[in-house]
Amino acid sequence: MSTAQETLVDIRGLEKRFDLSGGLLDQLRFRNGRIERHQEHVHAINGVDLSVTRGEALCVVGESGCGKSTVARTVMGLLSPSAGEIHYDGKRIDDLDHKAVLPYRRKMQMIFQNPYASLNPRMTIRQTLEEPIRFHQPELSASGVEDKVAEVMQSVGIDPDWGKRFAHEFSGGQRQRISIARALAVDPEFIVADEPISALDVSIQAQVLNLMMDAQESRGLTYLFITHDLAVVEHFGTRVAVMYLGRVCELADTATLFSSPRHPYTQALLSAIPRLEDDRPNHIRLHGEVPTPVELPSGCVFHGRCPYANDRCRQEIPQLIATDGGGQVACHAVEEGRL
Amino acid sequence: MSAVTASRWERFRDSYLWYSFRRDKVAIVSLVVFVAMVAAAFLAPVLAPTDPYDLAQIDIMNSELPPAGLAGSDPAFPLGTDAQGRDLMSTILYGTRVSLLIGFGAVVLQSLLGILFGLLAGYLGGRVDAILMRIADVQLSFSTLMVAIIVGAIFKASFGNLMFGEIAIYLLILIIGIAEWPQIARTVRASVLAEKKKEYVDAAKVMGFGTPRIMFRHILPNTLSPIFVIATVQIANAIISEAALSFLGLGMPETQPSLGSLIKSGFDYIQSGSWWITLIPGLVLVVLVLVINLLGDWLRDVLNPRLYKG
Amino acid sequence: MALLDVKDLDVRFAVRGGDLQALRKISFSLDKGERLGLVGESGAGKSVAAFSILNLIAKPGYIAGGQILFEGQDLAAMSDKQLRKIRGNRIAMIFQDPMMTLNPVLTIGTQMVEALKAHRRISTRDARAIALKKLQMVQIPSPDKRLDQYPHELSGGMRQRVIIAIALLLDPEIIIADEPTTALDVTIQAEIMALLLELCEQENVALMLITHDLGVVSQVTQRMLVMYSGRIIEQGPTREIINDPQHPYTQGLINALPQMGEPGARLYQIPGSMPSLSRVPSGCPFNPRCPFATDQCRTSMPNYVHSGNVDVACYEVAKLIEQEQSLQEEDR
Amino acid sequence: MLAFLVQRISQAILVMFVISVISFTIQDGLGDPLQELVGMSVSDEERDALREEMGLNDPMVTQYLRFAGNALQGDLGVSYFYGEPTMDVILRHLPATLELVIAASLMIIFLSVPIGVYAAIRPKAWLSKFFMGVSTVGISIPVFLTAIVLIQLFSIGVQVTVFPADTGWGQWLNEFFSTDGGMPSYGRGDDLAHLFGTWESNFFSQTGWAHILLPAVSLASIMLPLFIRLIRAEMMEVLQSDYIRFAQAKGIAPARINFLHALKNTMLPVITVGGVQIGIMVAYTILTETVFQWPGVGLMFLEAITRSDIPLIVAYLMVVGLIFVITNTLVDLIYGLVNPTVKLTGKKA
Repeated sequence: MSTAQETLVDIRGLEKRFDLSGGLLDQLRFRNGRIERHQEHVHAINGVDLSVTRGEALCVVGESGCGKSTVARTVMGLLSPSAGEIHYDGKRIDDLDHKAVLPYRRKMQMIFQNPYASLNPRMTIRQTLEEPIRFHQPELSASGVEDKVAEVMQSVGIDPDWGKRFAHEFSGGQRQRISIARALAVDPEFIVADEPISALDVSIQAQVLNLMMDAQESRGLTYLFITHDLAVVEHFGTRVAVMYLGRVCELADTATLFSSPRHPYTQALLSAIPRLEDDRPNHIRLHGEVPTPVELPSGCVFHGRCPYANDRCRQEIPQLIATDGGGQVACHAVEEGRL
Repeated sequence: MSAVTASRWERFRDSYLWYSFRRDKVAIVSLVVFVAMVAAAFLAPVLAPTDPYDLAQIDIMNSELPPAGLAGSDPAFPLGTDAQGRDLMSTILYGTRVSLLIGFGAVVLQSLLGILFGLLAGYLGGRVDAILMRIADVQLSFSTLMVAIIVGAIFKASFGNLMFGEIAIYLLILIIGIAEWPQIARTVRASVLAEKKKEYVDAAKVMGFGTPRIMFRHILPNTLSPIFVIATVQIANAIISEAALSFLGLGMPETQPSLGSLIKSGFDYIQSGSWWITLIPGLVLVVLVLVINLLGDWLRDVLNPRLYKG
Repeated sequence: MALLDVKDLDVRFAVRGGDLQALRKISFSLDKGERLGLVGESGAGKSVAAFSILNLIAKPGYIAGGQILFEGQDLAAMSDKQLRKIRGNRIAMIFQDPMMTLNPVLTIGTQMVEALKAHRRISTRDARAIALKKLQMVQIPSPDKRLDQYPHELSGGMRQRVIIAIALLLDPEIIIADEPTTALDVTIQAEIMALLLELCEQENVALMLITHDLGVVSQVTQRMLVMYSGRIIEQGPTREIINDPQHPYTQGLINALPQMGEPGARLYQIPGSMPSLSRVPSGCPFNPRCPFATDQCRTSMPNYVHSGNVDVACYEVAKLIEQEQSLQEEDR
Repeated sequence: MLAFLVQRISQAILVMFVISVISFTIQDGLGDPLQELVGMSVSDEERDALREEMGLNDPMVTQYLRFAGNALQGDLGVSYFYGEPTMDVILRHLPATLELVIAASLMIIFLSVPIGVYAAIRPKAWLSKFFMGVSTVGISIPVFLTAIVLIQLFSIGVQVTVFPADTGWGQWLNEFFSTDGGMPSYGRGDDLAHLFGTWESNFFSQTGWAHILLPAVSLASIMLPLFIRLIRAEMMEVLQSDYIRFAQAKGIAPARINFLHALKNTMLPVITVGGVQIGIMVAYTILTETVFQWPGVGLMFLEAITRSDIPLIVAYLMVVGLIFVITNTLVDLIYGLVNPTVKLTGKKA
């Protein structure tokens, strides 16, 4: 990759475990005539390295439980990492205290999945939008705040006169616009979007995607876009990272990934998109189910469902290696030239 | 400013709450009865024919007179008199006032405790939650009544009968408030847990807002409907608890009777045929509690919050 | 005669301040072994249509008019007792969320055997044998173990397989599947859809597939109908509609798909959103969002016109067809 | 299973520890054992000597440990009033209370399930509305008032004379609304049969039945409406669920859907809530027993309070605490056995 591209967000060796085992007493198990202590963790993320370049839209795709939302929430500081670091514009931010992190709260914002839950139902739209502006720009006068609110509302296509209304008076698509307006209100440069359109109807999805692309163009935004919908990624993303069970298995430019996917999981995922063109689904059938992230398989996490798995895959964890197309893939079969 | 208030009024007029209230005859009747009883109770000094606290107005010769319409009744005492010769109507009016004061007071106290502890336990989780909820569990498994009886017994033993009688209203508010806060705390905690998962809370965190601001400005307003419903029902429960304590002799003294202590003092004379001394205050108590419960039911149906079960 | 013939079906919801029309005079038919897709956004009435066929609409919904002819018998006019003989036996259903569809406190075996016993005089042993066979058909690993398991012991994909097996238990003529893969992951979705398609073909079962996913409809069904605000606005052979949609809404829906747009460019977007049932505008319900809307569209609901094999309810399309016809006549 | 047991037992120990601390504080703060033992006639020196001898000058922790150690051996002190070990007093009174609770529980179980289910299946039927109305009124009547009304009606009797007695219908109405009374309104009746240990019972004789009827009805009256409302609410929620609709789509008969599919799911939360409520009923026995002079632990406790019999109060608290802990554990155990989705690991489902 060329060095002219500036890295804005850098995720290094990120891991996140959730403790399932509860208190000490819950951990006790009776096994083989002995009492043992048994701890259970959900391994949501297991060593993820990703860097987001300024101005791009990096998409993270994967099925439920692959850890993509956990990555988003960890980057935003809603969860603290079990291991690894998060850097923003060259500075480490995951270990900052509440006060020191405040400047970054303005620069990094988030858009959520569920438009019905992401707005406070007891606040008017104006209150929802005013609060962050007042909080982050206390120097602004009352009329300054009002102008700012009107400006962001207009920029997302909501009539500023509707500010007195409550969230439940709007449709899902409008609420998602308001949610975007709230994120834009503090003039961020980086936005994490966690499945922002998957709760919306098809015709509304296009509206919101267009709005996000317009905002990116006019404000020079950088996106980390989390989704399970590959069709959206193909349209929206600059680069794509495919995740499976808490690991990145392939990372490439969007065009490259869609034209020549390398990882067997990416191939299966791409073939599973129902296309308008074909009459018949001719997707690659994966056998078996996604293993639970509680007891991770040894070696490559995908080996249980992979048609190309051999003994090495069952034992050794594959690392990301560079491919000819400029992307990266974590697969022994690709490395060995078997695939 | 008037434009805002007008729109608030319009908002209320068009609201589902008002709409369903107008259509619900039971709710309307309950509210009318409740308001009438509250008004009568607090206007007791004006409305009551005699002042039951004033010993000079009581004549022991008038004791155990039956209510109007029965043989041996005296028109001066429409509801009859009790064993000390006090006018039953006056004592009931004053007694209702005492019961209502304790009911409201106890609910204010337990709401303050319950909302604070419920918010803390639900939002902070972890150890705070474990400790507060364990206390609540133990208290609830003992039942609020038992806790109130125990606390009442302790207070009575440590203050002595005379002292206890003088400040009984405040002590009863304290006792019932302490005994029943877990009901509200659990409800608040359950709805805080539900709200906490919603994305508007994440949005507030991402904005960098501090914990108190998120707890009180964002989450608390969204837990108000279940609090409102349970607080209404809790007024009824507090009035019953007070009556039960008074009935057991751990509540209001007979010189300053509540509905419960009226029932208790009348119970001693029921075998001698003077049923009215106990049953008429009993009826007033039941009507009062019933209309509050009916209003609570109506509120629950309209606001439809997920209440904590148990 | 079609296997299932729905004529002028009206479904309403009794709510405060009067009835809401959830379905307004919808008509369609389903032939033996045919696969029909119902497409629409949420609130369009496609699930209501699916559930009304077996009269299973949740209260306060009710069938207010029209006929549902199944082999000539009107299901809408049947008593609950008569309908029970059809439900699960001749017409089976598959629900959206496999995590909620199976009773959590009963074993898979119990839930399969009871369905067989409700419709056939059969011993438990024989019923279990049939259940086992069907579980094998849906390719569940170690099916014999599953009969004695509880639903929570299976993953979502496995549960949906069990539900498909239950749907197939009594060899029905029709399976109505309400968004059967929406709650599942992408790769599992594809597997379940392929399985359902394969089994319907193999057993010659007619499939009525309710979905919001145009891709799935285009891959699985032979005919489709597009619903908007409780009306069918376009119906016909799937391929023809997907390749050449006539109604402006269908066009918008297809063009708004990210896979139809140039990567990185703006997508085609339909302005506004579908009105809620209480605020459906007069005339054509799509008129406030339609680029071709005229005064006529705002006052009266268009009738169906035939464009090739496709029926469309749109004045604009009708006008275009007329123009074409008059051009052809001029040519002559 | 092991984790469940370990967790349950440790929780029980914790609860008992808290209760014992509270009890100990009450004993220490309220009662002066010396005052009770020796009265006023003893000199200060002798007092101090006794104090030392009895260990009252020891640190609190030592005193508590002694208290807890004795409690573990079933020694909770000697009642001031009865002058005998408190455990003996409690064990003598406990059977009467248990009989009352059992009788009331049976009434609740056999009435609440059919009524609650009926009200859920036919919410619009007039009978359902009647039951729900009655239960709303029911929860609004304090248990002691129910008891008093029952006594007035069935023990003392009511002579209604408001209708004109000189007309046939008036007389008939007067008689219709009048009751004879005559039911026993206090105590358990004489001639208790000896069952075992300290358990003396009248549970199996006609006089015993006559005596327990009114107290049990009034005790049940407080819980019955709660149970009816709970069962109805749970059942109505279950009836809304997808799996019920799926069962309908399979063509299953309504009876099987209601009584197998729905009822089984309804009873799960009812068991948890209901079990706890039956434990709570012990508290309400204080009121019922007071009204009916039922010689159980509730009445004994109230008398102990008026007599400031601190050791008996403390012993009662400890015993009732133990009863609550045991019922809660049993309820959890039953819940775990009935609900297939709960493995008894101690974790909440």
